[in-house]
Amino acid sequence: MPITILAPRPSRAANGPSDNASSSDSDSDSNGGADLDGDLPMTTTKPKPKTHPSKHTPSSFEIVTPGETITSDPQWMRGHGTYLPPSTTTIISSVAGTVTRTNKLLSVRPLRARYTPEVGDLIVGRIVEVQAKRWRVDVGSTQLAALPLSAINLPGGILRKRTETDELQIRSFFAEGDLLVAEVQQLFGDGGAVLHTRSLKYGKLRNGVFVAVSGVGGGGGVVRSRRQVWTMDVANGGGQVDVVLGVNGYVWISKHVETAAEAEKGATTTTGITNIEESVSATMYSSQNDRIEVETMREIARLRGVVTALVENGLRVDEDMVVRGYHEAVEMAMVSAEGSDDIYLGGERGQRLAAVLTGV
Amino acid sequence: MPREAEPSLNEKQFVAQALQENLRLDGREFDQYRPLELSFGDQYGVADVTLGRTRVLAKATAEVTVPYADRPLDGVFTIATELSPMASPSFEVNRPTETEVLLSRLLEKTVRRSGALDTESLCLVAGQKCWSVRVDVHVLAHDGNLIDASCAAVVAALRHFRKPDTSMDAGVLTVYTPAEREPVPLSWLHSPFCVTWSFFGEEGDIAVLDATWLEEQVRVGSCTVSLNKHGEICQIAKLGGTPVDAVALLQCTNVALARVKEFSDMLDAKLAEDAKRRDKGGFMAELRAENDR
Amino acid sequence: MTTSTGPLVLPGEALDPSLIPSHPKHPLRLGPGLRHIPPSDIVPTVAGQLTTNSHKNSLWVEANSNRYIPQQNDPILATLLRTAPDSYLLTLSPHTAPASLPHLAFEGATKKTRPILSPGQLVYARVALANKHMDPELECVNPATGKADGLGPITGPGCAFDISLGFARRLLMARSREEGGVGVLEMLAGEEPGITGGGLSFETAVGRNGRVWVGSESAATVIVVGRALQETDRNGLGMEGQRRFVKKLLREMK
Amino acid sequence: MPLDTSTYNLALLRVDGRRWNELRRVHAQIRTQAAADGSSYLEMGHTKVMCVVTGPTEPGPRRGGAGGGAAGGGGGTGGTGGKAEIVVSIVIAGFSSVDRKRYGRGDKRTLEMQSTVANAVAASLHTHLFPHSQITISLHVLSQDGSLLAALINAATLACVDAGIPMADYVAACTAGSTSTYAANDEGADPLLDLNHQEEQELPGLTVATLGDSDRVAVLVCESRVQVSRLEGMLAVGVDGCKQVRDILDRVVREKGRRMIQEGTVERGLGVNDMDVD
Amino acid sequence: MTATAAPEAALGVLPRADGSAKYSHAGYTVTASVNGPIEAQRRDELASEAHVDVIVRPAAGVGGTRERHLEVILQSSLSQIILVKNFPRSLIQIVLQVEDSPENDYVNTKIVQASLNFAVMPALMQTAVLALLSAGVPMKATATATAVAIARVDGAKKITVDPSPRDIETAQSVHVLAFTSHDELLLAESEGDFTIGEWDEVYETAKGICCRPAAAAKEGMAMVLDDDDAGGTDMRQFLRSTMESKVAADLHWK
Repeated sequence: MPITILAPRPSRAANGPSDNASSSDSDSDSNGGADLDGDLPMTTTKPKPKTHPSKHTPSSFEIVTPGETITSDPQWMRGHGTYLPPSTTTIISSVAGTVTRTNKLLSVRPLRARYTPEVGDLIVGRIVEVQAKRWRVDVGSTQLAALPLSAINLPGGILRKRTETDELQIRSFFAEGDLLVAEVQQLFGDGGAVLHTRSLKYGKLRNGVFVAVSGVGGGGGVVRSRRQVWTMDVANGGGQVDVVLGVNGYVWISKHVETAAEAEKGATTTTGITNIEESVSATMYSSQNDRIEVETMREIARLRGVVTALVENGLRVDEDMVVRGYHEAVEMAMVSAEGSDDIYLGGERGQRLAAVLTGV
Repeated sequence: MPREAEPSLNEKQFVAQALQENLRLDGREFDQYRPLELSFGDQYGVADVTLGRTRVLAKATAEVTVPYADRPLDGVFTIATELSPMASPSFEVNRPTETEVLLSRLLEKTVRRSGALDTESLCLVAGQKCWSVRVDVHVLAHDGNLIDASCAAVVAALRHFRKPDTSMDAGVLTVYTPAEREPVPLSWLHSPFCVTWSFFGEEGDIAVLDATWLEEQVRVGSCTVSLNKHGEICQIAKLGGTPVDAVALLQCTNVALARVKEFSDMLDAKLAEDAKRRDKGGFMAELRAENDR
Repeated sequence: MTTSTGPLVLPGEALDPSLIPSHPKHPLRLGPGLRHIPPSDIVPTVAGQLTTNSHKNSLWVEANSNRYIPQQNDPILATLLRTAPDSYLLTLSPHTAPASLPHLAFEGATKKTRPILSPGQLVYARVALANKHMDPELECVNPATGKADGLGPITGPGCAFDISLGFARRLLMARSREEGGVGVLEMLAGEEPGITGGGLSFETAVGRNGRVWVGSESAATVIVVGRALQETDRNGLGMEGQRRFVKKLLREMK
Repeated sequence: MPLDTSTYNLALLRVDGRRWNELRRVHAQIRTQAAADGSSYLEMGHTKVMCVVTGPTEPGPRRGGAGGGAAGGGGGTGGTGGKAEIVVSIVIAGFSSVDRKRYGRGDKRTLEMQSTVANAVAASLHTHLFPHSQITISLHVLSQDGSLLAALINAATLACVDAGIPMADYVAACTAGSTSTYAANDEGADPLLDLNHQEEQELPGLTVATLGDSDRVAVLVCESRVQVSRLEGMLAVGVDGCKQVRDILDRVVREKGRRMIQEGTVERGLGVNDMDVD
Repeated sequence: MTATAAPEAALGVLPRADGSAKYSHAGYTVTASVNGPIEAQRRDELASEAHVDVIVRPAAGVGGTRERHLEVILQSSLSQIILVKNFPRSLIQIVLQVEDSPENDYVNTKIVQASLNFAVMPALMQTAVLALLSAGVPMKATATATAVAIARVDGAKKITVDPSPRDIETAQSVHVLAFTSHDELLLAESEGDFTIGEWDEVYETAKGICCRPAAAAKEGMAMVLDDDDAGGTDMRQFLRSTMESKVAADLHWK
């Protein structure tokens, strides 16, 4: 029989500041908790009455867990993350998470779950399958999203009608493995999403790196906020860098190029809309990267490091955090030995970064 | 491979609804088996079990081999279950399906691990020679409840089986051919049988015995209980499925015990009958042996 | 009776010319179980009873089997497998390639208004196209009249039962009782004198693919009818046998 | 005479010093793999397993029917099925037991456990919410000391909770045994809770999994010969053990949730009894 | 049990298969199931004809090369008589389960690597044909098969039909021949050493058994032969009468 001797660990206070979601030392904590349970002599003659902490403490620090009754008051309606046992009015939680309330609708937001699409979400996705009239796109959801051929900007003008030739050369727009930024246009009954890229700020992605952070909630992640896409000036002569935070937890960081979107702004005054389209369509679906200077690459990498550090330390990922994080990172690099070339933000450095950010 | 055809929605709904009204498609009671028929082949150790439209053939055989190094005093005993496309085209040769794995595991636990066959008696020369007894289970037709039928077939085949007689004199082992000496039966300790319950309904509160294939496709869970007539549980398997109230499960076990007693009486009767039938045959065999010498 | 039954034939046997009907006007029509080897040989392909109809000048081999092979205009009872972009895919018999039923092949169906069917749904349809090189095509509407003629998705309480193809043919005969020798339905419906407790109310839909649908509000009725049909088919009950079995069933129902 | 029962009769203590109704130390964590959708690590005594859940996801163009039990009820008809298919794979490390046995892919016992775990969690998970998709549960056995199946089920449940897959309730499992041998019909025999390896070898026992703290049994596996009369006692103790295990698992999840809220990674929700105001 | 029993056959013994037959002769008992035409798997799908899949399963032990060999032989010869062109891209699956083979009382058989005796071939062939007929699979012709052994007993040549395992041990050569109902040689497999002359004799003997002109056929199949009679049962007559009873049962309602 395998023998392992576990050194007795002191059970520490539940909420140490450096006590992080995924850091190793947090183990001992839940360990301490469970240790107790394990060692209690449990009488099986009569089952111990189950006590939900929430019963005594109205504190909203508490979460509900699967099978827990939220309310049996018929005035409430059940939302996501809850269910009603057949022929009852008791609303029971089906996930572990926090209860939210909109009017009479009770739902439970899971601590972590895969991304659930909502109309209007800006997402970053990857083409996994090319079909006759549409693409199947991995958006980190429970199902593949669909991008109809009719929902993309075709070269030669948004308003142009889709033709058979387009269907035949569908791969020339997006092929398997291509990354794109798009918006959720509509949802099917079964939760499947339909995307569109019918705007010049959407479309194929080039000139950058892809980072996947887990979905909404748990262990940090991208949260829906007013700005998911921005362009920022980076330090050390890196020029400008675009950051796209897909709501689905897919992130894209790339060298900023004069995008059609900006061209469009000027367009209204100068040239007619149509020949912009021409200029657009030239580059729109190319999978060729432009030349990227070393400085830019380094700063892109640094930004990527910031995002992962945020996630590793269970912090939310939004514009504010990323930008602040980035500047901190630059500072940290300055003081470090290798100077600005030092872009490593893993492990202990990441934690320091996180500490600084949360400290503020 | 062509998947097993799913029953239509209409059928599923109807079966479920009918059960709610205490009705089964073939007009049986919930705890009623289809007519179980058992027949033995011309040779020893061949048992053919039909349960309604389900049909299983089991054949037992024996040969002399070397015992496993780690258990020199035991013989070898194996139960082989391979579902051929004969049962249903959705079964492929040597590509075990879940059904097949679970079936063979159940037989293994019910017959082998429960020590129904005294494997020590199969040992001839410790660590050198022993009998290897093998049962091949052939599912000829699959209309539900393979497990109970197969188990009955295996037990019947083994109890009907005769292995060649042997003798040890001066450390020399002689294995007599059937012509020289009448083969001898195995040393058999107890006869376990499987009884499979199928559960239906939201809460799995409807329990039904000996489900047909259609019923098996609609059921929400099942529980197989293996017992012998002395009231010893050899194995219980409720492998997931809709949760069923613990008390209900206990009742299922008690009903199962009654069924098992019926089965073993039936088997004993059949064996006696068959023995009578071949008494003459055995005598003939002796004669033939004489003539040929 | 213009149909006359000939001897048993086995695949590949030469037919006695005298058995082949010769009609002045009509061309000779070959039914199932026969093939024509040019120039003039007619050879059975299955074992069965050679049957001729001098009136229609037709000739076929009467036999029973279990595996349905789609024939044009056969009414069939199919199970919906899944939905394709512009048609439904249905199974006619287990382990065979699915048949397609266009979304528009329903009564009054248009791009906008087409019946939405879920997987597993039973559909009573007609074989519109059967060709050994293609998967069969079905329709739930009479292309001539645009009417459904009772075809379409099957709804309401009831169950489908498997029967042999031969029995399905007998049920589908215009006068199934006289020609097909199936009386259970009438008996159960109480149209047979001397059978008490009949008068059950139920409806049936017979598919050439060896499936029969029995619909009724009462589950008990459905089961009794279904058992009567299957018993008659599997144990080859004659009229008397059927009568006896039906009586037994009705007694059990009490 | 089984070593275990002999000592037991004297001091009413088991080989490892537990009383008849004591669980071994249960230690569990969730969110052990950052990259996974859901993950857990669970110890029941010296039995240690870890679990990673992927999904629900829609398998890509070429759907490889990965080895393992598909969810029961004739469900798991991938693609066409109206509900998620559950695929379980169990890897038993060679070093997990004393005899460094190699467990091949085709090992029937492992396959059986795979389908058992799959069907057990399928009974609780709301798979109908995820059409066309697949939930992959990978379990790794690091150390074996009895009650393996129970540990696997518990770990799988925790990982599914962590993955945020909706479920009716926890599926919690544990084992129960009896001090009587099958031959003896002694009424005096005591039931035992949570068997370790040694006890499993020597005594009749069974594995039970129940749904939440109801008395409804999802899994009941007995692989040893035992008198019918013993069953009731063992089942009762087992079911009760499951309730204790459920509480332990539940506490693990709550602990995690509370910390995450305090760290601000998750916005606070309403306390449960804020419901009743207004 | 003894190698001299008259052949016996039962059709439709497996309720759920499309066609099935149980056949016992010369101590061999074989059950066959036929399913098809059904959907073929991609890998063995033929564009223009049906793929005939034959699976031989020994009564005990795992099948080995001997079984695979038998399967190949049967597959090629059965594909000859089945109208495969009628069902392109489909599969006709024949599973042959050996239930009983004559035991040699003088040897204790090894089982784990079951190697089926060569002489089981006719039984397999015959069962397959019967099952195909009962499934109503269209065929060009029927077939009959038999086994013949040549032994040298003190110089004198001795031809044995349906040899027992004992005969085969002592025999010089063993031959399996099958003929279609058109008297064409469908299959000829030989083991052991023999002269052309001997083979011709074998051929004549076998043909005598398999293709006895219907006229010469003795009534009924009850006739029993004993070892010395080189004649053997008239297989074709046997086939016919078996089918007659089957068809009669199917069409009892007429």
